[in-house]
Amino acid sequence: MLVAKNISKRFSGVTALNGVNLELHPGKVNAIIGENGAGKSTLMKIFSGVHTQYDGEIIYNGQPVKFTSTKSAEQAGIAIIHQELNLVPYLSVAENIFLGREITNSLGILDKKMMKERSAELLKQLNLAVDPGTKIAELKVGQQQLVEIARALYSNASVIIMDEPTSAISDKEVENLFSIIRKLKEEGKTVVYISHKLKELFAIADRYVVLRDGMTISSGNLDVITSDELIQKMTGRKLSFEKTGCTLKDKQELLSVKNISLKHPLLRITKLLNNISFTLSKGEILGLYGLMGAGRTELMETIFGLHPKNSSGEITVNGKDRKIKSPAQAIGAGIALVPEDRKLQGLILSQTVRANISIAVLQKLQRLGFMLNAKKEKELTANYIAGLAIKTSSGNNAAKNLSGGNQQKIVLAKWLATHPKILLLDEPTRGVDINAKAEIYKLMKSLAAEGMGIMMVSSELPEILAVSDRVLVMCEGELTANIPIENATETEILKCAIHKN
Amino acid sequence: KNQDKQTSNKIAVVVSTLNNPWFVFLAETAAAKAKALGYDARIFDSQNNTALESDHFENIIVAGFGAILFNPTDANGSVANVLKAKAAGIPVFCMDREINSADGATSQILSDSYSGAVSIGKYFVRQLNKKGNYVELLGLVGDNNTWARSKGFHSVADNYSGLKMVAQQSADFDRNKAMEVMETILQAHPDIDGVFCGNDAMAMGAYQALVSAGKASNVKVFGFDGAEDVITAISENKVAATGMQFPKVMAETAAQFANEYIKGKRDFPKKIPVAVELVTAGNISDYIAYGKK
Amino acid sequence: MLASVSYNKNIGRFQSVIALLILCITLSLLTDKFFTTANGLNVLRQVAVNICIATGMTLIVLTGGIDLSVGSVLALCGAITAGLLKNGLQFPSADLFVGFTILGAVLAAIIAGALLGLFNGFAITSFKVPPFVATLAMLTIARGLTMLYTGGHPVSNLGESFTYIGTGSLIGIPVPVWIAALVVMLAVFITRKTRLGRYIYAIGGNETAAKLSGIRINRVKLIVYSMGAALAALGGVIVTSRLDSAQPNAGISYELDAIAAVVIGGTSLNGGKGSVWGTVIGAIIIGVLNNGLVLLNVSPFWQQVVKGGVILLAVIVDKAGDKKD
Amino acid sequence: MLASVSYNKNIGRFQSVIALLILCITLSLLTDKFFTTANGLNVLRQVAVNICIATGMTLIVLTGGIDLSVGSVLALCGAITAGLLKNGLQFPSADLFVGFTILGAVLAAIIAGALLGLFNGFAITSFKVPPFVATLAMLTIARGLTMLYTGGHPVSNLGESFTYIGTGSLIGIPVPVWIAALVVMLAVFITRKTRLGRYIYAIGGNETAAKLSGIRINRVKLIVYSMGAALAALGGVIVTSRLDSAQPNAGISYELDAIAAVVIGGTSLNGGKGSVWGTVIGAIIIGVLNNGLVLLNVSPFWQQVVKGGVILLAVIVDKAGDKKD
Ligand SMILES: Nc1ncnc2c1ncn2[C@@H]1O[C@H](COP(=O)(O)OP(=O)(O)OP(=O)(O)O)[C@@H](O)[C@H]1O
Ligand SMILES: Nc1ncnc2c1ncn2[C@@H]1O[C@H](COP(=O)(O)OP(=O)(O)OP(=O)(O)O)[C@@H](O)[C@H]1O
Ligand SMILES: [Mg+2]
Ligand SMILES: [Mg+2]
Repeated sequence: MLVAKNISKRFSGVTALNGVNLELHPGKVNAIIGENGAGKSTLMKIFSGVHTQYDGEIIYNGQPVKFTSTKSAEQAGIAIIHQELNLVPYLSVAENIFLGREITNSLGILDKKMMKERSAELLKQLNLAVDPGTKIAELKVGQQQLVEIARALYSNASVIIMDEPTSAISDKEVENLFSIIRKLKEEGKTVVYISHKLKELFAIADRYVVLRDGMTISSGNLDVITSDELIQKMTGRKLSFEKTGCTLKDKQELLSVKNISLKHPLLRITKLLNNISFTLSKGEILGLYGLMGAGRTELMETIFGLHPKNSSGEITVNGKDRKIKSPAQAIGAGIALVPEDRKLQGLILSQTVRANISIAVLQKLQRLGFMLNAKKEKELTANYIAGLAIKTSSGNNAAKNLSGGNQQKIVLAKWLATHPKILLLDEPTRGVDINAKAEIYKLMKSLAAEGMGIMMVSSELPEILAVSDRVLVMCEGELTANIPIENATETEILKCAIHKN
Repeated sequence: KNQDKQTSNKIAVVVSTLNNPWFVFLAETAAAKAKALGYDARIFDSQNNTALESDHFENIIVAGFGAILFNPTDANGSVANVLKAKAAGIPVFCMDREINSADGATSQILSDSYSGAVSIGKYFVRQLNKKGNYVELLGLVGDNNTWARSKGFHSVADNYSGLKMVAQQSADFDRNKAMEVMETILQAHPDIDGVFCGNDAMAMGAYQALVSAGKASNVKVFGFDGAEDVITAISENKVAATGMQFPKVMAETAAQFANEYIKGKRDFPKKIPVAVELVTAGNISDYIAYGKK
Repeated sequence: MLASVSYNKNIGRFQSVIALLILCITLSLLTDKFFTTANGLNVLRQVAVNICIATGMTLIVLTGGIDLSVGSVLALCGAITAGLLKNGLQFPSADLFVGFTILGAVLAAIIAGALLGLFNGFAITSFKVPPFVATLAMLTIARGLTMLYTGGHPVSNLGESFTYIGTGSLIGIPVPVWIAALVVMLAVFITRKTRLGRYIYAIGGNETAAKLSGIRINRVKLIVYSMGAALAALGGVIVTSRLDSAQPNAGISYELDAIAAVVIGGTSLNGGKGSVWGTVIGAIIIGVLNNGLVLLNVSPFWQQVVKGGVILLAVIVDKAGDKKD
Repeated sequence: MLASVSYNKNIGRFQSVIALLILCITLSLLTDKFFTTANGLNVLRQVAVNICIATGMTLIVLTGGIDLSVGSVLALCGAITAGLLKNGLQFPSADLFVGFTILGAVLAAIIAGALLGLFNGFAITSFKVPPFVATLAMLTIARGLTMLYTGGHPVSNLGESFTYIGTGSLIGIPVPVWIAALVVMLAVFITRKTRLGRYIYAIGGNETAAKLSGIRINRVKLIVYSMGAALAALGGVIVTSRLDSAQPNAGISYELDAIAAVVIGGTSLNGGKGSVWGTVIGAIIIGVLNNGLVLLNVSPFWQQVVKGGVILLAVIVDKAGDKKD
């Protein structure tokens, strides 16, 4: 049993944890839930020896322990899957799984064959169909997250912490993960599970602990609590989001995409996208579903002008033919893209929240046509920080200091600031808490109401069904369905998403 | 046979550095003379790096040159290279700087930096009337000419208790560095009477520092080499004196010797010292840059 | 963290200032010649060139790049100014001769510099050559061109009025110092008050994110490398004018001094973090150090050892400031 | 992408090999002196030292670091070997004299090198000094120490048997080439077959991830910087032995050649990507270039221009391989 006795943790400026108490039971799946910035990850980083300066006490199997490094925590049998991916891009999948605990033969020489085999097994368990020799850099976020999971599974630890392990993977992979978690449970291991997807929690977790503003609000068994009560505890208030069906009446075409194809960067023959055509109307919210690796991100990126060399096809905006060969041109055409990976593509982590929000609209914040207007910038960013409830000590705080979910909101803010006609969202609510999710949905609705055309990639069916006016489904780089929301059902959508072979 | 024919027509000029006009002049004169004598002459820049120099020698041997007109980077460090060439049957004629090897080079036409500095030292003492504060600007501290000149100068100057060296700094033979170092020295010692510089570039730099400090008229500057700017400066009474070396003479003699060697002559004087002459306002009219009128 | 927050403040990272103060106080205690107006101006005059170069270098380093060619560019452009002033442009074929005014020659040199920088920029943006190699190649090329242009001989005696740029004074302050001050002001303005400045930081911070935000990465880089080289050219003009002579071997290893100033000033070589002010402090630290060592008449043998040691200390003091957990 | 895939393959990135081949073929067509055994060995002998240094540099660069001090370390350790061989260690106070065998002197020099590297490592890991500055400081310090130790004068006439290291041959192949080959083999083994190697790549690829995986970052860095300097020291021994003389200003700007070899070989200066083999190719490209320019009788001034241009081309050919949007 792993127990935290009023743990507190301050960072320059913020108090992340403020006297947290909780117990994590072996043989159970313990869910830690709370809004963005509640302190979940910080607490886990303390359990796993990442943060070594903190107040309070950790008691592990009856013994007070103080981990001095991640190694010491690992040796004590605590493994963690970090919320933010922590893999080495240029090393292979196998090399990453065994990083820091390589298998060597008697002479101290790396036993690559053995490590490849072991990795292959792990990947098989997770149904991840990539060769263990593939470089991480060539995998997509979802695939990378599965590698992270494999890492944690390999160190047969007795406590396994999973900080939003499913944020980047789709239902199919989630199911595999759950069956693995159940196995771990049977083996009597302590599983800590952090997620903003209540559906998952109720499906897999036994106990729950609610954190709010760095404090323990309550804990108990999940089977005796309803999701509404849980949300109430997390947010401190009631909150509801009712599914509104297709709202828009007159369809006025905004974006039209004809026969978009995309060659693989290296294997020129294989196509990542194959003759995709669809249209997006003013005020419409288009949901784009697909299993991991279906090509959704590529589609978004291609529309946004990120693959000028390898792509073909026409894009018309407001009936005008648009040659989009770079993001700059895309933005010029009124298109915005909230990318899939906030850390690598969305944020300049070392810079302030303010600089990140304003970066795409600086030309609108100038005096005399060449001087930046600091005041305007402050106002603009302040609006979005308030509007999206971004949890930060101030606009001057470095983006890297914000919690995962809040970072996502910054990226969103950056693009909303450009007042795009067309908003492309790739997994926009990844790692965002339900409260913020609801806010984002509301926001999307109101933006749509103002005539913006929105296209949202999501791996969460409920989300797709909740906000879309129309659902596109992709599978292996092809568009397999285009369903009006009225007759969209989970089974129908999944059927089109599953690989033919 | 045919091999020999074509090789005997190529002469290599290996010079310690081309980052200093004096050596550029030495190398170009040697090459020019060789060309004049009907050879295909090539210049190699050792960039003050003995290792690079030995690369050059190896390449020269492979490329089959007929003779090497050589300005060594270092008296000892270059010996190995010369012996290598000798072993390959290529004659080496040293210019300006010697190598410490009795039989390595076929002949050495040498500029005697030491005694040149001695005579500058003597003139220096006279000009300062045996008393006063002076500054010495050294060349690259890792360069043997730097020390030959410094030692030669001090062998004289140090005998006069009235002469006090208030600062000894290195300016790497560089005009800009010399100016900046001098500017700073003047902050600490506004009251100096003379500056001895290891070469003319530094002398010009020092002089310019003195000008901007308004001290040019009461501080005497001494250089070494006989470079164009200093010859002009002496005739304008800006610089007191320099040690005139004769790169032209040395280069052309070396080229001439090489020609004779290839033509079959074998006995050459092991060493031909080329005296360094003191150039002052008094005799400036006899001199031009790098030589006599 | 602390640092990254204070970057946008007036004097970059205050630790570098502390390092500088410690250095100055120590020297003042060791010699009474150090803390005088005359010597102060002397130091400033001597760092002016490095400040010009290092300022341009800062912009480049902020984008995550580097420019090793500044020293050679300085030499080449210095030679060009001198050459144009002395011999103008001759076209024997058309027996045409174009003379140059001082301003003309200076502008020509600076434009030449900008073009060399543009060349660096093209290699880096269009051909994806790593900045280190592209500018290393330019280091060699520009030096070679200098030698070819001057034949390895200095170009001297460029005339009273030209030497004013390097040796003159305005209301008691040396002209090079005025020039450096202007350059710094301009760079500070660009980095803190303009879009270009923001883009420079953004590119250094996360190039992908910057690209996705619609920033024209290549254009920004081209501008930055051109500016860097143009400022090196300006440095070349100053050096040439100070010596009343263009030295073919001028500026050798200046890139190290410039980069040292940038890094001592707290700018990260990974880009995205740092400030022009920091660089100015860094350059002054180096200048004061050189000055002090000579004032104390430290033997040339010991100087290098001491210099290295002090630079190390300066940076350690400097780092001591940014605490992290 | 493509590149990153082929990194673990035998010859790093094959594009560098292509660049080298193109270069060699061109030269063979231009002069019959190039493609001969004699000249081949000649080139190899000449690149041996740079290969030693660049190999160490590769390990350092792979961790995301850099070492500018190799040139000075080479000079200092060369001087130490020579000094110990010639004068041994004297302790006048205790009028004690310790003589050194060749092996002893060489080992002493290499150990001295390792210690200098360790010093770099400490500044970088314990005091968080950026590698660029830490090693820049060492560049100056080590040079100064060399001057102090030699008094600015070369140490020469070290004896027949010592010069064998630099000038001798084993079964027709020069000893320096053998040494370089051993060094390369060792480095390849480390990078591809050992934990240390894995960690070097990991740290360069993503230091945080490496740290979270429990890798002792600092220890790895200390090892790598020590190895780098030790190899520079080895280079110093070879150079000294080859000239039968230790030159106080040996190795100046060698760091640039070494880094150029590393980058031309396709190793990224951001760390994490690259290979020792690539570096070897890179070093040979530079060597062949220097050799070819001389064989072709290119004038020294033009040589610099051409050399710069060709290096640029080599890297462009090299990059052409990794195509991306
Ligand atoms: N390194 C850091 N420096 C400064 N503040 C930090 C740092 N890490 C976290 N914080 C702050 O601590 C608080 C808790 O962050 P944490 O990441 O634990 O939240 P979380 O519960 O994981 O949120 P999410 O669900 O979005 O991941 C936040 O306010 C965050 O801004
Ligand atoms: N740079 C790359 N190199 C190799 N394969 C790639 C690369 N980028 C994408 N792919 C492959 O292209 C296919 C489409 O990937 P993409 O990420 O667009 O799908 P997705 O539906 O967005 O999945 P996810 O939900 O993970 O974003 C996947 O098989 C992916 O592995
Ligand atoms: Mg979190
Ligand atoms: Mg995707």
